[in-house]
Amino acid sequence: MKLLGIQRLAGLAIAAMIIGAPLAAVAQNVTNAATNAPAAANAADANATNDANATNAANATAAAAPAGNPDATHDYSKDSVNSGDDAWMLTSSVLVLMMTIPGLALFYAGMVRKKNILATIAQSFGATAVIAVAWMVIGYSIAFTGGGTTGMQPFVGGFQYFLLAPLNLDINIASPLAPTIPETVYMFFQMTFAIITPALIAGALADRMKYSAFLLFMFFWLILVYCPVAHWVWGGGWLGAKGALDYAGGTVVHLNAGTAGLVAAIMLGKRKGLGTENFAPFNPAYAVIGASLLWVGWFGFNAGSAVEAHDGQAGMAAAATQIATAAATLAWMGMEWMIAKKPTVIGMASGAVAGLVAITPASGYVNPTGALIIGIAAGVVCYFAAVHVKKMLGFYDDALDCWGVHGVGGALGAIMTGMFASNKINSASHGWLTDGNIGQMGLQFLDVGAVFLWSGLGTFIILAVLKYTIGIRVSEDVEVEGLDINLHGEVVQG
Amino acid sequence: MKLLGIQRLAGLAIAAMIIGAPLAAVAQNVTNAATNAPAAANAADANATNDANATNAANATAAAAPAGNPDATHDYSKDSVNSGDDAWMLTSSVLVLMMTIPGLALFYAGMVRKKNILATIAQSFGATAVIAVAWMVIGYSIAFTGGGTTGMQPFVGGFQYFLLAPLNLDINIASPLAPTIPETVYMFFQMTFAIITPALIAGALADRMKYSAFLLFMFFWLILVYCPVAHWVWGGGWLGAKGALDYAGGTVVHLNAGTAGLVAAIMLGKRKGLGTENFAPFNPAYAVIGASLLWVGWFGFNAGSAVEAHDGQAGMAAAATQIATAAATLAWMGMEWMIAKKPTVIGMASGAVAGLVAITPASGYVNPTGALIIGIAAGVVCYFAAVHVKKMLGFYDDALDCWGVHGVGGALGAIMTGMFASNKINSASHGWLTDGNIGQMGLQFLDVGAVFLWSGLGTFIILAVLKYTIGIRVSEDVEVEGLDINLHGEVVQG
Amino acid sequence: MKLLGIQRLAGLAIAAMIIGAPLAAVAQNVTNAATNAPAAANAADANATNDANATNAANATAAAAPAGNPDATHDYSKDSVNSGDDAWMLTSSVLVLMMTIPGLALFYAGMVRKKNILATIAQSFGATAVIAVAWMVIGYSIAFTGGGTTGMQPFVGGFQYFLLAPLNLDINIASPLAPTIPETVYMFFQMTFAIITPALIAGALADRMKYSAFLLFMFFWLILVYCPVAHWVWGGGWLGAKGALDYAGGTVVHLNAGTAGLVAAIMLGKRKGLGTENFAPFNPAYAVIGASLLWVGWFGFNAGSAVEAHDGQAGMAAAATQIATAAATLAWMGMEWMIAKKPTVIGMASGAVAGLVAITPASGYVNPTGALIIGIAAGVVCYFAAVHVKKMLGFYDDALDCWGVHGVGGALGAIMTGMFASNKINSASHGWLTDGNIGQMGLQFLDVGAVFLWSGLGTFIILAVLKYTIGIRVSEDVEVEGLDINLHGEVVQG
Amino acid sequence: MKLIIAVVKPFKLDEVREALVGAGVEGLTVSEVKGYGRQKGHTEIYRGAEYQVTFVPKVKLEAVVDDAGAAGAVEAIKSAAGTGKIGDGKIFVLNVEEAVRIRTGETGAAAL
Amino acid sequence: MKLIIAVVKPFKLDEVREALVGAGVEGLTVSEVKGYGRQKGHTEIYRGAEYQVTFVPKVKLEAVVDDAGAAGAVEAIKSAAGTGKIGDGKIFVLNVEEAVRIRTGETGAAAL
Amino acid sequence: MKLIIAVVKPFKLDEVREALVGAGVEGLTVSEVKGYGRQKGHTEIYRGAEYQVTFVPKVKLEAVVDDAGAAGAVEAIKSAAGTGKIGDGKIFVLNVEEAVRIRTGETGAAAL
Ligand SMILES: Nc1ncnc2c1ncn2[C@@H]1O[C@H](COP(=O)(O)OP(=O)(O)O)[C@@H](O)[C@H]1O
Ligand SMILES: Nc1ncnc2c1ncn2[C@@H]1O[C@H](COP(=O)(O)OP(=O)(O)O)[C@@H](O)[C@H]1O
Ligand SMILES: Nc1ncnc2c1ncn2[C@@H]1O[C@H](COP(=O)(O)OP(=O)(O)O)[C@@H](O)[C@H]1O
Repeated sequence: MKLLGIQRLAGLAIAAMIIGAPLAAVAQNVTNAATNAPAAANAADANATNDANATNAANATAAAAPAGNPDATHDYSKDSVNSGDDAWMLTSSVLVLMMTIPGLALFYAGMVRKKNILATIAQSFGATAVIAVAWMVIGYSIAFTGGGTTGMQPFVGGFQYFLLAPLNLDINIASPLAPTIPETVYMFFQMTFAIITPALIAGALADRMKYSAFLLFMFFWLILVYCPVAHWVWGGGWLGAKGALDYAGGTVVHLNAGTAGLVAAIMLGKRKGLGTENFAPFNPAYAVIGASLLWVGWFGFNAGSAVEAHDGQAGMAAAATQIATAAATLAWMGMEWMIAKKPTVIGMASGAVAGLVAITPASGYVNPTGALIIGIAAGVVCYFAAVHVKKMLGFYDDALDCWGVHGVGGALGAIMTGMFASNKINSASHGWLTDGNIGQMGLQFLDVGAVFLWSGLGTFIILAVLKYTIGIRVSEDVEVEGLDINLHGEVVQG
Repeated sequence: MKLLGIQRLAGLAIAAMIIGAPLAAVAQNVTNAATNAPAAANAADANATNDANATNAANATAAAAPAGNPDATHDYSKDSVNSGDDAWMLTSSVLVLMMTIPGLALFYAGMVRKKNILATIAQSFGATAVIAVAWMVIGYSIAFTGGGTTGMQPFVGGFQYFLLAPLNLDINIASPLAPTIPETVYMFFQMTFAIITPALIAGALADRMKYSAFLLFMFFWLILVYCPVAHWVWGGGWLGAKGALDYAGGTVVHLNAGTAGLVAAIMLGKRKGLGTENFAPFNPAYAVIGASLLWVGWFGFNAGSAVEAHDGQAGMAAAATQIATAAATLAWMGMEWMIAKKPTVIGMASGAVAGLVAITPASGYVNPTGALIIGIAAGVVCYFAAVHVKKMLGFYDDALDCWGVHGVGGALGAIMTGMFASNKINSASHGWLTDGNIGQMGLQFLDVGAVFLWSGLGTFIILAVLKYTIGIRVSEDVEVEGLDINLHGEVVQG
Repeated sequence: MKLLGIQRLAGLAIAAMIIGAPLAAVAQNVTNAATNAPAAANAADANATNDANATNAANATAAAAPAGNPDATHDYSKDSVNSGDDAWMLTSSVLVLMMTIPGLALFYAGMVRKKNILATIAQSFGATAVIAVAWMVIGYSIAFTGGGTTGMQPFVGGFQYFLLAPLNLDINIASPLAPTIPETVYMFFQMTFAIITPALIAGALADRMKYSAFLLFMFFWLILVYCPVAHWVWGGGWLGAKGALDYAGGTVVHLNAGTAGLVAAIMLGKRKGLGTENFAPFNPAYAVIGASLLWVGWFGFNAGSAVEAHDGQAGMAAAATQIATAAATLAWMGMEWMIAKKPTVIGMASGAVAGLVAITPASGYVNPTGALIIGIAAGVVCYFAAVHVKKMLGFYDDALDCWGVHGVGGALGAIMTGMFASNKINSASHGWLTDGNIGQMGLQFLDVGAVFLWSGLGTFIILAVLKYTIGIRVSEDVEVEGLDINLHGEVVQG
Repeated sequence: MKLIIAVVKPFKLDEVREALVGAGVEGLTVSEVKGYGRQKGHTEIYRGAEYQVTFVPKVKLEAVVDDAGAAGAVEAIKSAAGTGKIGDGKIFVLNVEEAVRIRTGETGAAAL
Repeated sequence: MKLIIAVVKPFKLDEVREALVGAGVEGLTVSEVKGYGRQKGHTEIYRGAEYQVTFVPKVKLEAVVDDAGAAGAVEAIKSAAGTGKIGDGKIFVLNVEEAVRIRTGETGAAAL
Repeated sequence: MKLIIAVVKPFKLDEVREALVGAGVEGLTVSEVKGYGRQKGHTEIYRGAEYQVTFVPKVKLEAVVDDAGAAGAVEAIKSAAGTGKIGDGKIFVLNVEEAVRIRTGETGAAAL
C-alpha cells in the first residue's frame, strides 16, 4: 500500500518530467518573442534594484558596473565578461556543490550508526538532484528575478525565467546582480546555495524519515521557504533594500535551515532508543573528512559571494572565513577538553562548521580581527547550544545538531555582523562597534526574526501536510533494523 | 615463473625510463635548432586547421583570436596570456584529474567486494601514472599537433612534440587550439582527459584482470586507440573537419572507453560466481562519494572544454551539465523505484554519471531545456542498458557497467547533440530539432560509428596480443581469494 | 593530575584568546594612526627586497609590476587587482588547504592501525586550527614582512602585521611579494603552506604522541622554525637574496618538516611492538585517497607559487608537477615490484608523494624533461630511503616516513633543481647541467644545509622542553589500547 | 557447571544481559553471528538484481553458570529475548567440566 | 542432542549449508573466525617489510541436531567442505543437554 | 578429547598461541568477542554525552586437545594470558565426543 504510494509518487514525478520537458522545448520558441517585453521590464527592475538596496553587497558590486545603462548589464557583447571573475565564480560554484556532495553527505554520514549511513548519504545526494531541477524550472526565477519596490517585487520574484527561458535564447546576458559574469554562471552559483540549504535540514531528520517524504519536503521547502527568503535579502527584496547585511547567507541559508531543522525534529519526534542505546557514530572519520570538505568548499560560499575577483573583496572574505573557522575549532575543542575532559574529533569538526556558519554573514564586511572574535564566540556558543542546551531543554531530538550549529550559529553571526561590520572593509557596511552605527543592529535583528518566523511557519505547514498524507516517519521495525536495508536495499558491510 | 615475467616487465619499464630520460635531456638540445622549422610548419598547419574545422568548438574559440597571424598563436609575448582563461583552465585540469583520482577510484571501489577494493583503486591510480608519462613522451604529440587536411594529418598527429620538445625551449607558446593560454596548460588539460578515458575501462575489467597486463593495456590503448580518435575530432582531424559535434568527449572519451570495456569484458570472460554468489558491494558509500567527486570534477571536463572563460560558453556548458546530471539522477532513481521497488544509492550515483556522460558532447551546444531532456533520456536509457539489457543479452560481464553507462550514454549524448544543438548557444553548432539542420544527425552517427569501430577493433587486437603473451586474467585461486592480497599484498581490514 | 594539566593548558589557551581578541579590536583603532609610519617603512623595505633578491621567483614576478613606485604595490586602487591572478591564487589557496584537510589526514590515517585512525586525523585537523590562528596573530608578520638587507631583516620579519593590523584598516593593499593580488589572498595562500608544513611532521609521531603536547609543538615549531626559514627564502631574507632556488618549498616546507620528523621520531622513541606485531594499516584505501587529494591539491602548491596566472609560469610549473609525480609513482612501483615482488597501493601512493615533494623546489624552473628525470630519481631514492635505509640504520622509528619521503625527497629536489633549472623556463634561474652555472649547486647545498641545521636544532629544543614539562609520549597502556579511545573518547567501529 | 549458549536478535542483547545479571550470572561472552533457520534473510538490491541474503544477523551469548543457576539463567534469557516472532532464537545447554579464572587461578564455580 | 562445530574455508559456506539442509538440519549459526593450523597465513607487505600473517580466515558453523541426525550431518559437512587441500578444516561433536526455542518455549529436539 | 575455550585480552593472543603450540597444541580457532564481567568497558563521548560501553573487547580461543594434553594446555594459557589485572579472562573445558579432519576423514585424536 505505502510502497504503492511511493511508486505512484515517483512515477508521477518522472512522468511529469518526461512530458514537461518537450512541452518546455516548445514553450521556449513561444517565449522567444514573449520574453523581449519581460526582459525589458526586467532591465527596468534591475535599476530599481540597484538603487533600492545599494547597501546589498552583491549590488554594491553591481553598482560598480555602468549602472545607468541597462543594456550594459542586460545584453552586452561577450567581450564584457571579465574572464577572471568568470573563472572565480565557476570555481566557487563547483566548490559550493562539493560542500553538499560529498562534503555534507560525509559529515552527516559520519555521525550516524552503521545501519543508516547510506540513507544519510542518499538524503544529500537526492536533495541535490531534486533541487537542481526545481531551481532550473522555476526556483531561480522566483528568487533572483523581478526584484524591486513595487507590487509583489519586494516579496517574491517573477516567472519570466520559467525553465530559464531567456537563457535558452541568448548566451550573452548577465544578471544585474552580477554584471561581469554570464547569467548562466550566476544562476549556477546561486543554485549551489539553493541545494545546500535544504540539504542541511537533513541533520535534524537523521535516522527516521521516509525517503519519499524527504524528497517532497526538499522540493516544497525550496519553493515556499528558501526562494522567497533569498529574494527578500539578495534578489532585490525588502530586507536587502532596508539594508540588512547578510554577505553569504547567515540568515538566508543557515538560520533558515536551522529553524526548519528545529521544527522538523519536533514534528518527527525523537529517535527510538535515544538516551538508552549507544548512538556513538560508526565512523567519525567520515565526519571529519566531510567537515574538511565543507571547510574547503566554504571559500566558494563566502569568497564567491563577492561575485567577482577584480578587487579586494573576495580575498578579505576568504581571510575572514579561514580565521573565524580556525578560532571556532579551537574554542569548541577547548570547551570540550575542559568540560568533557577529552577533545573529540566530532567536536573539532562541529566547531569548524560552527565557525564557518557564523562568519558566513560577516565575511566581506568584517576585518580579520572581527573574524577572530566571531569565530571564538561561535565555537563557545554553538558548543553549549548543541551539547548542553539541547540536553537541558530536551524536548527536541535535533539528531546531528542542525539547529544547534546552523540555526544558532547563523543567528549569532548575523547579529555579530551588525557589531563588527566595518566600512573600511566594505563601503556598503557600517557596524555598531566599528563605525558606531547602532541602527544596523536593529536591521540584523529584524532579519533574524523575519527569517526565523517564515522558516518555522513554512516548515510546519509543509510537514503537517506530508504527515497527514503520505506520512513522514518510517515504521518502528524499519527504524530499529536500519534505513539502509529497508529504504534502499543496501548496506555498508563488514 | 609468471612472477618473474612480471618483474622483468617492470624492470624493463623502469630501465627504459631511467635510460630514456637523460637521452631525452640530450635530445632536447639537439632539437633546439631542429624544432624551429617544424614549429613554423606547425604554425602553418595551425591555420589550415583553423579553416579546416571552423565548426570545431575549440577552434571556434581559436578563431576568436587574431587568426590571420600565426605568430599571435605561436610565439606571443607572455602578456597575451589571458589570466582569467589561464586560471580557469588550470582549475579545470585539476578538476578533471580529481575525477580519476580519487573520484573514479572510489566510484569503482565502492561497487566491488571487500577483497578487491585496493586492486580496483590501484587500477585508477596506476593508470594515471602510466598515461601521464606516456602522454608527455609522445601521446600529446600524436593527438594534438600536426592536424590538417594533407597526408596523414586528418588521421594522426606529428612527432615534433616528442618529449614535448618545443615546451622545453620556450615557455611562451600556445597551441592554435587554445590561443589564450600557455600550451603547457592545454597539454596538461588534455592529459587529464587522456588519463580518465582509459581508466574508465577498468569498470568492465573489475575483479579479474592481472595488474601487469592492465598497465600495459592502458599504455597501448592510449597510443593506438585514444590518441588517434582525439586527433580525428579535436586535434584538427577529419571528423572535426567534417563538422561532427563533440564538445567534451561523448564519443572521444565515453563511447570510446565504453566500447573498449564491452570488448574487454567479453575477452576476459565472466567473473567466477556471477549469478550464484552475492556480489553486493562492500561499501556503497565509496561509490556515492566517488560519483559526487566525478560530478564536481566534471565541470572542469565540460565547462573547461570551452578552453577559456572570457565569454558565455563555459558558463552555459556548466549550467547544462548541472541540469542534465540532476535530471538523469532523478530519472534513474524513478525507474529503479518503480521497477525494483527501492531507490538504491548506487542507482542514484549511476544515474548521475549517466547524465554527466550524455551531456558531455552536448554541453556548450545545447540550451538548458535541451540539457534537461538529454538528462532524463540518459537516466532512463542507461538504467535499462546497465540493468536489464545486460541481463537479457547476458553474454558479457560488464562488471561495473562501463559499456552500459559510458558506451550507451556517450552514444546517446552524441546523437541527441545532433538533435538539440542550438546556434543560439554556439554559433558553430546547428542542430536538427532546434535549427532544422538534419544533416547534423548524419555527422553524429558517422562519429559514433567511426569511434565504435576503431575502439572495438583496437581493443580486440591489444588484448588478443596480451592474452597470448603474458596473459590477461588472474588464476581462479587468486580470483576467489581476492586480488588485493594476491596482487598487491595488502587488504582492507575489519 | 595529567588530565588536569591538559585542561589547564587548554583553558589557558581559550582564555588567552577570549581576552586577547577584544584587546586586539581596541588595538586596531590605535594602530590606525600608528601603522601609517610602519606602512611607509614597509614600502621602503619592499623595494629593498625587490632589488635584494631579484632572483627570487616571487619577486621576479614582483619586479614585473611598476616597481619604481611603492604606492603602486602598496596602496593601489582596487582596479589594479588582476582578476585572473586573484582567481587563480584564491583557488590555489583552497587547493593547498585541501592538501592538509582532508588530504594529509587521510594519507596518514590510511597507514595506521584501526585504534589510531581518529587520533591521526585529529593531528592534521587540530594543527590546521592552531596554525591558522597563530599565523593571523603573528606568523605572517615575522615570515613575510620586513624583509631586506639591514639589521635583522635578512633573518626575521617585523611585527607591524601583528593581528594583520594593516589589513584591518585597508582592503586595497598588496604585498610587494605579490603585487597583482590583494595582500589578504597572499596572506591566506602562505597560511596554507604554514599549515601543511608542521602538519607533515605528524607522520613521524604517529601512534604515540600526547595530543596536548602535539598541539603545543605545532605552535612553537611554526613560530620558531617555519616562520624564520620562510623569511630567509621567500620573505626577503638572506637565502633568497643569495639566489638559492626553492620555487614552492623543497627546503622551506619538505626538508624542514622531514628533518623535524627525524628528530622528533628519535626523541619520542619507537612504537611499542615495532617489528614484533603486525603494523599493517587498517585501511590502505584511505592512504591512496589521501595521496590522490595531495596530488590534486599540489597544483595549488606548485603552480600557485607563480603567485599569478598572467604568463606561462604557472602552466609550466603545473606540467612539471604532473610529469614528475607520475614518473615517481612508476619508479617506486617498479622498485617494489622487482624487490618485494608485489606493487602495493601504499607504495604507489608514497611514490606519488615523493615525486610531488622532489619537484616542489624545481617546478617553475625546470622544463618537462628535467621534471621527468627528477621524478624518476625521487621514486627510486625515496623508496630506498623509506624502506631499506630506515631498516638498515634502524635507530629511528619514522612511522609514516616523514623523513624518508619529505626530508630526503625535499633535499634531493633542491639539489636537482640546481642541476636542471633552465633560464629558458624562468629568466631568474640558471642551472648547472642546463645553463652551465655550477655556482647554483653551492647555493642549493647551502640552502639544504642551513634548513637542516635550523630545523633539527629548533625541533630538538622545543621537544626537549615539552618532554620535561608536560611530557610528549602517552603511557604504554594508552599506546597498547589505542589513542582514539584514550585521547579522544571515540573509535572507528566495525 | 553448565555452558549456556543463546542465539538471539541483536537488539535484544542489552535486555538479555540485564536479565542474566538479574539471575545472578556474573559474566558472559558475546559474539556477532549470522543465523540460518526459519526466519529468512533480507533482500539486497544491486544494479536492479535482487539477492536474497540467506543469513540473518544474530548475537550469540555464552555464559558458564554453576549447575544450580542454569535453570534460572535459561528462564531469564527466554523471557528477555522473546518477541513471539520467528527468529527469536535458541538456547542450548552443555556440560562444562572445568573453569579457571586466569587472573587468580581459581577453578570451578569460584572462577565464574 | 549433539552440537556439531565445523571450521571450514569461507568460500565453502554456502555449499556446506545446503548439504546440511539436505541432511535435514533446520538451522545453524555461523561466525567468522581466524584459524591456526597446518595451513599457513598469507604474507602482507607494508613499506617493503613482509609480514607473515599467522591466522587464516575461516568460518565456524554450529548446528545442534538430534542424536540420530548427528552422523548424517557430519558426513554432509565432510563431503561438502572437502577440497583435499590443507586447511579444509575440522568437525567436532559435543553433547548437548538441553535446547530451547525461545519463541515457543519448546524444549529438546522439538526446539531445533 | 577436550574442547578448551579461553577468553583472553586481545593483545595477549599471540603469546597465548605460542604457549599453546609450545604445549603441543597443533591448531586452534579464534574469534573476536565482547566480554561482560568485572572489568568495565570504556567511556565513549559523543556530543559531550558520555556513554559507558558495557562490553570489553576480548578474543576467544577454541582448541580441541586429547585428554592427556588438556591440563598442559590450560596451564599454558593461564601463564601466557595472565597480567594479574581484572579482565584477564577465563578458561573453560568441555568434553568432545568426536573430531574429524575434513581433508583426510581421520577421526579422533588423529584428526587434531
Ligand atoms: N539447530 C540449530 N543449531 C544452531 N543454531 C540454530 C539452530 N536452529 C536455529 N538456530 C539459530 O537460531 C536462530 C533463530 O532460529 P529460527 O528458526 O530462524 O527462528 P525460531 O528460533 O524462532 O524458530 C537462527 O537464525 C540460528 O542462528
Ligand atoms: N585442535 C584444533 N582445535 C580447534 N580448531 C582447530 C584445531 N586444529 C585445526 N583447527 C582449525 O581448523 C583449521 C584447519 O586446520 P589445518 O591444520 O590448517 O588444516 P587441516 O584441517 O586440513 O589439517 C585451522 O585453521 C583451525 O581453524
Ligand atoms: N561466567 C562467564 N561465562 C562466560 N564468559 C565469562 C564469564 N565470566 C567472565 N567471562 C568472560 O571473561 C572476561 C573476563 O572476566 P572479568 O570478570 O571481567 O575478569 P576476571 O576474569 O579477571 O575476573 C569477560 O569479559 C567475559 O568475556
